[in-house]
Amino acid sequence: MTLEEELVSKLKERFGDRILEAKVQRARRIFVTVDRSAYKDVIRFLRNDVGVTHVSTISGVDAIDHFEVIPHLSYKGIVVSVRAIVPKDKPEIDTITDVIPGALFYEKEVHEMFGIDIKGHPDLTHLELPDDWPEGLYPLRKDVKLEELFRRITKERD
Amino acid sequence: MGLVDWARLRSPWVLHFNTGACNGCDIEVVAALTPRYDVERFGIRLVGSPRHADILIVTGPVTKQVEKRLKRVYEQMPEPKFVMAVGNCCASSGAFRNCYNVYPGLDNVIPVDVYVMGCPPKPEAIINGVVKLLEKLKKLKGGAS
Amino acid sequence: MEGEAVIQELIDVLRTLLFPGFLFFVILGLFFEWIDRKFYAKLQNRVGPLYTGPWGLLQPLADFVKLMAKEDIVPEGAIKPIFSSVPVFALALSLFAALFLPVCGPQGIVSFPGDVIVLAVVLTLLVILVFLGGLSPASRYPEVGAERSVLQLLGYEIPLVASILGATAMTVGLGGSLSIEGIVNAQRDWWSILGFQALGFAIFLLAAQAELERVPFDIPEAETEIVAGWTTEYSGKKLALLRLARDVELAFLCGLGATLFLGGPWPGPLVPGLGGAIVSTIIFVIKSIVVLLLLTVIRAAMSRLRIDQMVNFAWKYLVPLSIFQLLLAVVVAPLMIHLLTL
Amino acid sequence: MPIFREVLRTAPKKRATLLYPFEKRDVPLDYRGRIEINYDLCVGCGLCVKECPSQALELVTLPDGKKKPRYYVARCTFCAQCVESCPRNAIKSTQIYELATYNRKAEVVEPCGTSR
Amino acid sequence: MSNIVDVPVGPQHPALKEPLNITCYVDGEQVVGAKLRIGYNHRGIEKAGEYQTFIQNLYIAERICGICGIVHAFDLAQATEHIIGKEIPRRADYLRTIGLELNRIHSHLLWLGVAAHEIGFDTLFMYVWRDREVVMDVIEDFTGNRVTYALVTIGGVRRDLPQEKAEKMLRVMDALEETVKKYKEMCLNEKTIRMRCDGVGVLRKEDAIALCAVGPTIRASGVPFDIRADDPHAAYDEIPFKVVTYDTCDVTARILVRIDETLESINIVREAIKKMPSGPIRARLPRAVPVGEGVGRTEAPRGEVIHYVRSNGTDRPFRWKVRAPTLANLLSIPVMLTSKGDYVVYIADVPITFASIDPCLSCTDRAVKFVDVSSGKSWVWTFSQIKRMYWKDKPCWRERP
Ligand code: SF4
Ligand code: SF4
Ligand code: SF4
Ligand code: SF4
Ligand code: SF4
Ligand code: SF4
Ligand code: SF4
Ligand code: SF4
Repeated sequence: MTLEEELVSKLKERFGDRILEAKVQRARRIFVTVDRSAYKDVIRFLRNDVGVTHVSTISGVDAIDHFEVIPHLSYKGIVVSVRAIVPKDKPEIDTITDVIPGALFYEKEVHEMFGIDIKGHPDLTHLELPDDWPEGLYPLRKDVKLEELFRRITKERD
Repeated sequence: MGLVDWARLRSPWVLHFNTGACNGCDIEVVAALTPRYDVERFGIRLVGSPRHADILIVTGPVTKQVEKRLKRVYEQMPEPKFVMAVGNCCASSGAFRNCYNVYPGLDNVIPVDVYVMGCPPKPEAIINGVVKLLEKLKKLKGGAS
Repeated sequence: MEGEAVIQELIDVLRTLLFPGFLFFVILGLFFEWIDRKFYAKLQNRVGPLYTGPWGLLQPLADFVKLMAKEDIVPEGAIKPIFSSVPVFALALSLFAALFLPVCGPQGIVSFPGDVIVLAVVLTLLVILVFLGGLSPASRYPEVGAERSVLQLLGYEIPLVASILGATAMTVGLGGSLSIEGIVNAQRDWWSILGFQALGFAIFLLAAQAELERVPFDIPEAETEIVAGWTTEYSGKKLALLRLARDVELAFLCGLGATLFLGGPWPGPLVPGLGGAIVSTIIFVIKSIVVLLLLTVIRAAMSRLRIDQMVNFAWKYLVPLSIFQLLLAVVVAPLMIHLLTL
Repeated sequence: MPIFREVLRTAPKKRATLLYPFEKRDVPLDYRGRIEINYDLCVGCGLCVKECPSQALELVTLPDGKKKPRYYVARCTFCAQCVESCPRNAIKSTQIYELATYNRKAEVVEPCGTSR
Repeated sequence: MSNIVDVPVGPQHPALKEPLNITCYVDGEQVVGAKLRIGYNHRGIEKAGEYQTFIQNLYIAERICGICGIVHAFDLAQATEHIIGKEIPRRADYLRTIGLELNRIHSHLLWLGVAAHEIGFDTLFMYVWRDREVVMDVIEDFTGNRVTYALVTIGGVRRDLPQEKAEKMLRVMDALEETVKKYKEMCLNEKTIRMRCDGVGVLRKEDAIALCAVGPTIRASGVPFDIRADDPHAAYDEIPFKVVTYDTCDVTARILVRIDETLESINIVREAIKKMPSGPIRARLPRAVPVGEGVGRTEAPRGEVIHYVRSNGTDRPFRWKVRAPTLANLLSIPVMLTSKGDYVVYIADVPITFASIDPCLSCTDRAVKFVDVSSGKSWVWTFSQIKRMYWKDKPCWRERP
């Protein structure tokens, strides 16, 4: 059994149904989908019991009918992408900064770009957007169209 | 040509301002100062204070956040002053046309005298741009006097 | 009788204004800036100014003229009288200092016993001007630059004066007076630098570099740190005058080095006798250029010190060394000479 | 102080400087400079327009009804993607890199061959 | 003079960088904590990416940054190829490797020069940049431009490396090796450099790991974390190379890691040219990418770059996420700037520490905000004022403890 498969089976064994989907895409790439409630436990398990220390980044995705928050963890060269499903009507998720401190900036980014509330995050100010950015405008949401951003942020184009 | 015009053409001091460039043009501007190209030959000096500068070299698409500071630097420069836009993203936002946080060209913010096209332009092309700017200056003077 | 006095007066005025006075030193200053830039570029494998006049010779002039013609902005909130007068005073002071140099004979235009002391005072005054110039625009970078120059002054002032006095002491030891003329004439057949003054010369070079605020002591102007230091807010004419003052000061300090340690206009140990005015001038300028080139090498081969490191260095090494060499010059050298001549 | 040695060693060396406007280095033959469109070969398929990353090409309809790309030099990123995209090899990269202009809006190549 | 000064415009300089704000918490002359604010260079590339085709995105990716541009283009291509699920020709892998390593060489040399300029050592800056020009020539010869390579495309590379160009490249590498060795010698023996870098900006191993530092920053803390070795992409699985680590964890270590890596890169380029198989350089892949997602990782000169791409079956990405290495390293800055036990950070160490991670957003706005922890007062200083402050508090004739 390869290292990748071993990791997947470990996760399945530990979390059972709370892992919605787990697949090895190719060498050194694993995608795991978890329920929002299990998200932090999975990260904690990976950190404490498997020995994952490095989070490369956290991708937020607006998948039209829900949001996804995907931390990409790195373990012995394997990228483990843990996908948490976040419903649109209640966009919030637990922070993982207390488990992996390196996630600080990435969670901020998810917050400002998608408007997902990160519960327990120590400092949810803007990371990249300017301070006078319009309240409630989350540029990477799919319902925010590029034309609207142009109109609101910079002047007409030639 | 008067003494002053002669001096002006031979002592262009430049100030470099990055308005959100990808660094590509910046390293080429810096490279133009280093031994291979050595723009000091033309009397060009890179200065740090807007008060000492004759030419403002701007690189990068103008991002929303930088607009105010750019205007302030421009206002601080003493007359006569010139602006040179280096790189196509400075001229017209180039590859960043679809980015919401940039202006479509430097001339939306401050007047521009010469554009150096390229992405990034070679240091030679930047020198060429300076030469063009000086030519423009010469003509301006010729017309006036 | 009457007529002769008038003519003498006229000659003196001309000497002061044209040669070897103000005009000469302004031109020399611009010329030295060119040498400095060219040689600096050479050391960096570049060419430096090239197209302004032959080999870029007129580059400093072009810079000067251009700045003179540029808009002159007085920043808001500046203390105007001080801000505007500093450049004029700086230029006047450095030109005044230059009058003391023995360019075309063993005597400067101004010469009297004790003039060496006056020179040391003038050098300090120049730094005070920098301080005023930096404080007056009420802007942050110049302020920092100004404070730094004074801090720096604390470090190099003593070595500078000590090295000047060391050179003077030789003459006193030989029965001369405390004047430049005395120092120059004492080196008639033996340059100071070849004797006990080699150390003094080295100290003088470093201190001069600091006085001129050049690498490694360009802390008050550190471009990557505080834009252009105390000159940040100056533009147009005022900047032109400031830069010219700097150039004259550069020429003056190089000339001073040549005077104190390289025998001024004296042709050298092997060729006794003083040439005419023209020959003397040429010899003097060549010697100054040698000093200038040494200063440029220092500038090229060092990195900027931090202000604390600079002051540290000055107090730990420069000051003790300069006092040591002063002792050497005052006590040991005359003793030796005395013994030798016995 | 190794740098002292280095500095003194450099002094007598020949300059590393290229006296640019008077001396020029050869540009590699396949340099990606300004592009050149051969409108005789172009069939107006629009592929180049579709894949240009900076909208430097725009399809216009000529009076005779044919479609051809118009080229805005000041928007181009000189990536030569269009050279690759064109099925008729109508576009070439040139070695031209000295592209300074006073008016960016004038730097447009019109399909009829004239510049605006 | 009042303590509160407004934020300055900052030196408009050969500012190779994007701006940033640091807030330092000080107690007397010691820094006891720091906070960062970035984002003045935000352009909104990720959003634009969703409106452009994959091919177009390759070029905008390259322009996320001109210094390690090819890395971003390569990474996007790699992630996309993972979605498509087809292997690309081996020769393309080797050509990509050469491109990536040339990029690393030029970037590290560039940094060395800028660092020298930073401490007022303009001559060294001039020398380094002069010698860097030959690398730029090689790159231009190979890719058609000095800075933006436009080399990588989805499915392979766009240009081949003919024999004579490869030979020229090898000659340049040999000459460069000598030069870089000389610079290493110089940095090790130049007293002023050592004075300002030894024991400064320490990032302990545990902290580096916890804060997910990447690249030379974490390797200078003794952790052999290098994507090229851990997660081999391009042709790194077939080319032997050493992962350079130093364990003094300070600024000197970061300088040495970069210089040694440059030497290592020179070897990789040679090796890659030698081992490169013949064959096609690209596979024709469909323009419309099938539904799926992919993660690409690459070791850029400054550390790990990661791209996440999601496709919904069209020729435009549904989501494209980029993380550049500097963002990962910024988090370590507050730790390096926090005194702890024996390790004392002086205010004067702030600038050099900051420069040591090779931030691409350093100098344009180099103001630091200070908050006094005991009184709660806050004010802003430039880096230069810090140095002055440092002097005031420490009489010059006393050595630093
Ligand atoms: S013109 Fe091109 S290389 Fe220059 S800054 Fe813009 S994107 Fe970068
Ligand atoms: S070279 Fe690139 S940017 Fe220029 S027109 Fe062609 S595809 Fe567009
Ligand atoms: S791709 Fe070629 S044939 Fe098609 S429009 Fe462009 S230039 Fe013409
Ligand atoms: S054969 Fe070539 S030119 Fe003709 S339609 Fe097909 S791709 Fe276009
Ligand atoms: S200039 Fe050329 S492209 Fe424009 S309308 Fe006339 S024919 Fe058409
Ligand atoms: S950090 Fe220093 S070297 Fe870099 S651009 Fe700013 S001032 Fe220049
Ligand atoms: S990469 Fe990130 S920081 Fe850069 S422009 Fe895109 S969203 Fe902004
Ligand atoms: S880390 Fe620096 S060099 Fe790399 S992409 Fe970002 S800004 Fe560019």
